[in-house]
Amino acid sequence: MRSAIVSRPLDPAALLDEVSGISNGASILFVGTVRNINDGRDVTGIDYAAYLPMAERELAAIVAEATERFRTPDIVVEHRLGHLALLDASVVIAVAHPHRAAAYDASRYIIEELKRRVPIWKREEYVDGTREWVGTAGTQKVESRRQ
Amino acid sequence: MRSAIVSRPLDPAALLDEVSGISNGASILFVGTVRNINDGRDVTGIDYAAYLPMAERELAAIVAEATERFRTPDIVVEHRLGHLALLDASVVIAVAHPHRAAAYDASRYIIEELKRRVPIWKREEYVDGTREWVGTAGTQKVESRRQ
Amino acid sequence: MTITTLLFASYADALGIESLRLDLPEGATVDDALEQLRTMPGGERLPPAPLVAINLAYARTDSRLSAGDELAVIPPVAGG
Amino acid sequence: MTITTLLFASYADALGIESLRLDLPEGATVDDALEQLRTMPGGERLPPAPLVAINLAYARTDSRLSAGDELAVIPPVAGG
Repeated sequence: MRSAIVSRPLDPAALLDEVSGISNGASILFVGTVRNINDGRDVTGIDYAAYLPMAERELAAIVAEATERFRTPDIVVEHRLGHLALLDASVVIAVAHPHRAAAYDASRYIIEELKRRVPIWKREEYVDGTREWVGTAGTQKVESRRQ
Repeated sequence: MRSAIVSRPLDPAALLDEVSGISNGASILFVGTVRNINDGRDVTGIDYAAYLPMAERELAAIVAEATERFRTPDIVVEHRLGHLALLDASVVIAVAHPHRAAAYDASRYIIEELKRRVPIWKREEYVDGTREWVGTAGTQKVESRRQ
Repeated sequence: MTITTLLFASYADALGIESLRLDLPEGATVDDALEQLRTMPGGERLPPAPLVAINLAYARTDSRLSAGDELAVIPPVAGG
Repeated sequence: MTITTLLFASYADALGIESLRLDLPEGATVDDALEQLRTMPGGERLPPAPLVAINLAYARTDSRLSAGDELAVIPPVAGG
């Protein structure tokens, strides 16, 4: 069981190796990547920012919950911060379990809770050069006073 | 969209790369591996056998169904045959999709249908040196006339 | 007419054979073929209603066979 | 008493600041702190009931603050 918020590229295959073991029959890897369209707008990249100590704490709590709820210690989650280009992985969730149903459920639990609770934000960059913070309730068009 | 039944080691990371693309926000990799205990017995390895032309056909049909049902062409499935040791991957399912919910659902659909329909069988080897074909309705203790 | 019959995994072990030709009367069904298999040594180990496929597609056991068909008798599958 | 207040993402952009100290009367609540933030330039852009955390844990806006607390005003999260 491990979670981390990092500023380097993620390595999905390494996380898959980290959770695999002879008592596990199923491994699920979730990889979230930067895609070129969101809400109909052409995206060229994303900056991820976090309230780091709280994000680390919430993410660790979610992984601990999943470990207990789905009865496997073999869970590793990493989320990346900073500037990501198209195709870059922003989050990787690796879960291994003796049985596949619990592996899928644990993986899904973690990504849903992560998106609900972990204080991380993303600012999308668009082809026209503009940037906007994205919220779960749609893009927030807050005019910046710092520009 | 691609599926294959092969007799070489599987490469999960390569399949993940194969499905990823800039229009996909989520990739799910399912890896089924040989584990050391099944139905309470100590397993040391598994031989996988298939009715190859039909297995290829059923697997291709399942992938085509998933492609249509979950609206993504980015699905690759490989199943391995022959002798597998503990930790070896027997099946890898890679799915990428703009949205994570459909990616999870497609992955799950494929493994469940594969286990239900694709004519592949496995003979487990146990620590005491015995071997038995395993069925979904429990191990079939058929005495071999060929031994 | 003659059909090819394939046996796999535990069924192949039970009958000691993986492939054989069966001679059946015209209009014979899968059930007729299974009945013939059950008269062979080990054939009594086949279940009452096994899964079958004709020419690579799952079929019912009351399906009619044609000359040259490939009939596969399929044990419970266990892929994945 | 003095507390530290942290702003992030769109909220930090709105007020033009990421971290500030607020002086509040003893017994003040998160709502009192938010009211003070709203008097600052750009503070009117904060929503009526934003998510908040006290000392790294989500809290209600009627929670009482203590001297030295770290209050974070948290925009809708968008990780993953």
